[in-house]
Amino acid sequence: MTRTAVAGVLVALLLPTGCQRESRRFEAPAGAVVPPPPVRMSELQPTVATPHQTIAPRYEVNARALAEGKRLYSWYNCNGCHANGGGDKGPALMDDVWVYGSEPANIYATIVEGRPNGMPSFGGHIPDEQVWQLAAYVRSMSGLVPKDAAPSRDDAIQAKPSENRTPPAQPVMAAPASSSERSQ
Amino acid sequence: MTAAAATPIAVQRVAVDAARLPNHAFGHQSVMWWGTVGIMAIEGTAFALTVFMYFYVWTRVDAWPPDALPPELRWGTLNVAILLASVLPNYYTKRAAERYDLRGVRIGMVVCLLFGAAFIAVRALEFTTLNVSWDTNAYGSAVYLLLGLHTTHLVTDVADTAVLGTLMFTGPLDRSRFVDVSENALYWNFVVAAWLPIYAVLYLMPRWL
Amino acid sequence: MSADGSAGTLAAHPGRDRPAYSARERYGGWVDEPGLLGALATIDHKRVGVRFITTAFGFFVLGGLLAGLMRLQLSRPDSTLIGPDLYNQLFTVHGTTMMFVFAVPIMQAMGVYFVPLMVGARDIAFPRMIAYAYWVYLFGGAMLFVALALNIGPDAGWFSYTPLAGPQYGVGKRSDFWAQLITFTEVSGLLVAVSVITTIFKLRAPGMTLNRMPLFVWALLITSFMIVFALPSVMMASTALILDRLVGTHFYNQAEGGDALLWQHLFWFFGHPEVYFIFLPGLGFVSTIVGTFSRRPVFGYVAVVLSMIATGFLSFGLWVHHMFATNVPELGKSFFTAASMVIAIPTATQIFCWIATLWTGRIVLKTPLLFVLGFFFILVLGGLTGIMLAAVPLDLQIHDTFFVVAHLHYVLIGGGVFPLFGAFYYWFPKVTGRMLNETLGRWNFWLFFIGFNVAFFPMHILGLQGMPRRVYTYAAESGWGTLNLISSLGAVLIVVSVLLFVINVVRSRRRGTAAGPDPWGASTLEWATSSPPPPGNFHPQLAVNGREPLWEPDGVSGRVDGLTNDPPEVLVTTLLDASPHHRRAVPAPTIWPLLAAIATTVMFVSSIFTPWAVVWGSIPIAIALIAWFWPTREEAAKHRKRELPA
Amino acid sequence: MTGFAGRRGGHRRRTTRRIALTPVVFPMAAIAAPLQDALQPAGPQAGHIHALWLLMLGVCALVFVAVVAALLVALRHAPRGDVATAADTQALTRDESTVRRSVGAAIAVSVALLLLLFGATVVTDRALAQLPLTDAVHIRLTGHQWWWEATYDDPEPANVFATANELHVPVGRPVVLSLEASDVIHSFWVPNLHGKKDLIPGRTATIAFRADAPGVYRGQCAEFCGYQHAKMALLVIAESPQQYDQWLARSRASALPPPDATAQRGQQVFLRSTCAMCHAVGGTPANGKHAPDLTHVASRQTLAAGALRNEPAALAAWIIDPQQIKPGANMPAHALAPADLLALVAYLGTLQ
Repeated sequence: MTRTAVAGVLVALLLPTGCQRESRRFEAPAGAVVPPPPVRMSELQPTVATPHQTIAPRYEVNARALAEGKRLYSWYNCNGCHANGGGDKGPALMDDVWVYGSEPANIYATIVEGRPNGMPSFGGHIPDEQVWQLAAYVRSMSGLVPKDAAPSRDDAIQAKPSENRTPPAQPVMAAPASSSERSQ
Repeated sequence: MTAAAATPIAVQRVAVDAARLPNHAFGHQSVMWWGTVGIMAIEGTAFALTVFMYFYVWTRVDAWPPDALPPELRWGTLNVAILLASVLPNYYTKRAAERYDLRGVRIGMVVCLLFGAAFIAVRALEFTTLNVSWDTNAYGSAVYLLLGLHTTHLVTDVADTAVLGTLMFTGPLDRSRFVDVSENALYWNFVVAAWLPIYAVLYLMPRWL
Repeated sequence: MSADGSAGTLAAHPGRDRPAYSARERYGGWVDEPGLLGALATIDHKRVGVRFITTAFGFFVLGGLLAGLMRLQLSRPDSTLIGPDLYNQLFTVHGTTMMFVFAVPIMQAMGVYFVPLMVGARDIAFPRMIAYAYWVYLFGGAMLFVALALNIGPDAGWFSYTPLAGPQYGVGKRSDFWAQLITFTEVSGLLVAVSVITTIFKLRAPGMTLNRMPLFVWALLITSFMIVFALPSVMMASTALILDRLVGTHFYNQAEGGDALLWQHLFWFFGHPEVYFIFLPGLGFVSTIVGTFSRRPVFGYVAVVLSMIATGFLSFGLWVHHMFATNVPELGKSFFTAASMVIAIPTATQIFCWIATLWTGRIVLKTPLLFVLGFFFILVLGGLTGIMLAAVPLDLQIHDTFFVVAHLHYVLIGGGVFPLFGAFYYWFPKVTGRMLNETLGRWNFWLFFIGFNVAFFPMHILGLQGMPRRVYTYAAESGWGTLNLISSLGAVLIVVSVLLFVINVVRSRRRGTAAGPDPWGASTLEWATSSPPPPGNFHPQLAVNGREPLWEPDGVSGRVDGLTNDPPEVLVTTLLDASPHHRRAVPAPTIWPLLAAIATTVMFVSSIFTPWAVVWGSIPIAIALIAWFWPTREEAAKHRKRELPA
Repeated sequence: MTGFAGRRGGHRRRTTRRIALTPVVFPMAAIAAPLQDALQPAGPQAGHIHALWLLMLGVCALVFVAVVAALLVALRHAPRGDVATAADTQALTRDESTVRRSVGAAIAVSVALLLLLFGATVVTDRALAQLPLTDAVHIRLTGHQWWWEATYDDPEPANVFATANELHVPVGRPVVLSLEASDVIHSFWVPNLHGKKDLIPGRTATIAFRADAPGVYRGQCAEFCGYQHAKMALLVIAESPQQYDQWLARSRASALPPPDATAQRGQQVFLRSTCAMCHAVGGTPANGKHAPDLTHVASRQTLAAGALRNEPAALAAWIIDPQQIKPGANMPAHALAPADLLALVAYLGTLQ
């Protein structure tokens, strides 16, 4: 009797967060079923139509998507230029400054199309699903995703407080900074 | 008669007449004492294990303390002094309680409370002079866990003293409440006794190891 | 007598259509208010105990159903019925439930109900604490299954090894829920342990010296001491884990001076004794049942007691045998091998003593004894495979395989659950006043016994054939299909058998034959009061003069006068020889333990999401505890009335 | 590995649905299922343990039978009573010396047997520690979620090479594995050759064994390591020294350039799609370090850490959607056009 009551209350409390945060989506994204165009044989990168915003939130609130994004961030060597978010050859990602927009779709476009001053285009090299995961993770670096879904610290040398402890930094738009300014 | 019926085997012979016995007792004869000692055993084990974790980390790194200065001595040492001093009013309170000396208990508990408050204040300063943060490395984590654990006991016992002290002023009272006072004093001795080894680990080990 | 029996029933089950005043008159302050509020406020160790036992059994059924799902998935190779994500949650929650939420709590719950009765006390020590412990336990267990229902079920195994359960690889909040569940069960288990120890040391009936205590009471005493010293270990471990995950400490981060093995040491330093928290009370049940059903005192009382104490000590010296596959120094290994083998001796001693008891006794072959005989068969087998696992080289082959799954179920179900079912059949009449049905009982036993062996024996072979634990599927060409199918079929039998038991309980509670105070002609004090016992247990309390009070001619030396029911008073006796020392008034029923438990639950669950919950969450707890502690004027007045003139 | 027939069929159906692969008939392989059984030792280490097992089994069976027999005799011997039977309270005072003696004897026997078993354990431990390690093969084995990376050490840096999920070892020569983990704890276990050894992040463990009989021995991760703990297998292929040396030579060489147009396109697909982000192929720009080295993938018996047999349809199915086969694995699904997929599979097929 009491147990069911308590269970009820807890369900009510957790239902909104629980499922979305915890779901693990292993199955292939819808794209895989429809045969896509052949792999490009040139480095020229056509502008991709920015997919509509609604996909993004699905990744923002999902712990596994964010964790995957974090893994890929190093696997795909994003830290080669952006370091652990502090920035190096590439701009910092953990601050509030956004050159090409802070919306997931902007980040998606940046990764897929590439940007001047050295950001290569990963279109075709990184599957859509993973680009979205990366975009979500990049936002978590400046605290723009729910704390309860954001990644905790890695089992590695401590570089900076983990994403789930990063205070949100209100995005501000800024002009591209020259690499010299950046490296300070 | 009706009562006797609840125990099917009818017993005529009276083995014990409890009416002649007191309705409370001090020290290890009292049930409260065993409760307090039980809790002390549990928390003592917890302290011991945390110290074990501290030294386990020590075996894993070459320099000690790893990339950090040892905690600064002043506040921690001051706290040793305060705690040792607090043993006296604490002892006085215990004795007063066992004499049912309400006035003595009131004075004693107020003094103990002041000591507790002072200790908590200094403890707050202690946290600022550890020279390490819980997320610096495993050493920092162990230091914070150890100090945090002891602080928790400190705060709970001071709160406990405050409540009991208030009761001593407002009532309602009966003599068995003096047993609670004496057990509360016992628990404070445990908090003191626990602090000395923890102080040695936190403040002296980083300098000796 | 029957009137008192029914009065007891009335107090134990409120809302029956009987006038409450009759009970009030007889038992004064021992009686709860009628109705829901009275039920929520009760601190009667019998009502709380029954709740405790029922709840734990409910979790046993839930955990068993999860196991059923796992057997369903494994019954054929390459099964895609259940994916890895769900399967990992299933076996984690199954293990966590059975170890933390069923086995240990139900053993303690049996203690909460029966220890005061068996030592002839009118109440348990710290009854309000017991009520609080129950509520915390209930909410904690409920939280685990709510989490599972919300797909937040822990999925890193009941042992929750880091780094898999750590901040980087334990994605989401699943392991945090696991860590907090541990904290819940900690709090509950430790409080019950302290209360049981105090009851046994200070509330025994006059004349019940230590060497006259029933063997079950000894078992609970030793278990409670082990709990006091072992549980803090997993408490610190899980606290460090949730700190790593939530605020970025580095206890288990090898890159910052931490170590994954630190977790394993802390966990198994608790985890191995835990097996004996489950096993020792089981031995207590066996001693009780063997004695009663062979119509003689258990042979070798002292040997049995010393064996249990030895087991208690040794169980702290063999945790590393769970870690032989990690690099532990060779010398250490042979020490832990020796310890793990030596611990077989005390158990063997007890088994020989029981066989001797049966041999020289007059056997009454009722269901409780049947379950004990089943215990012999299964536990001995499990113990022997335990010796195999203690040998480092052999352990390297069978560790973490289905061989271990078989072994641990033989030990825990054989050593814990079979005696427990025996105890259910044995004490059901005491708790309800009615007998369980004997025919159903025999079906219950044989189905369980056969089903168990069919389900778990093949796992030994599977393990040797190379099937690791915790796999959600296996390939057809591994050749493990047939044995797995057989095992799954055995599981079906177990389910049926447990179902029969539930039916038996439900039918017998209402329509079972009336038991009377002592249906088995047993010797211990709980049978000296009516079934079910009235509020306050004994009116009057009895003084004893022997180890088997109800068997020996002058086993009961007389009665205790001068204890009032209003305020309800218990007699406090001395530690060793239980001579009367003073009276103690027990507190009145109150709703505050429940409210404190709710506040505690809010804090624990919130702290999964924000560390600050520990700060603001403790304020309502403090308020509840103060209200709980603060005496009322009438209470104080009553106490003053009972004081001796200074 | 005939058991894979049904599963292969499954893949064929899926792939035909996905991409217009004309069903191909594969010859049933004549390889026997690899051994994974602690009871069939194929080397000294597993042999010693097996001997200990037989002793333990014997002694324990004996004890079990004795105890159960004693119990049954007791049940037959003792008279029946009922709950009304007066309890035999004299037993509290009576001197039951016969019973005490027999119980004492039983305990003494148990102690003796335990000492025997303990002795046997120590002896076996010694024997395991004394495996001669002269001219041992040294391999670094790293556990990843959920595959095995093997690096064959060699004094000559150019000769060091990496492979995955498949160890080749020479029969009769000792093998020393140094074990590490890159993420969570795994455990190396090839029952026919030796017991387990854990791979723990931040620590290095070693295990030494020897295969005395040629054959394919299957091992499986034995410490729960996450979603695909069940499908993290590796094969140890024990072969004659000559075969082993040939294999070494083949493995040290980098991949040959693609022989035909299809394979060339396949290589382009490999380099320009996601593959090259994680996988390495010796002799090409692809040098990803996060996934199995594919330089000689075609020469391996299995794919995806033993989850699949290594043949084109299975490979195609794996590339298109690994999550169907190993849900939770780190390899993403790849939306490839049919032609690209065929080319890619063909190219990987040339990496002998």
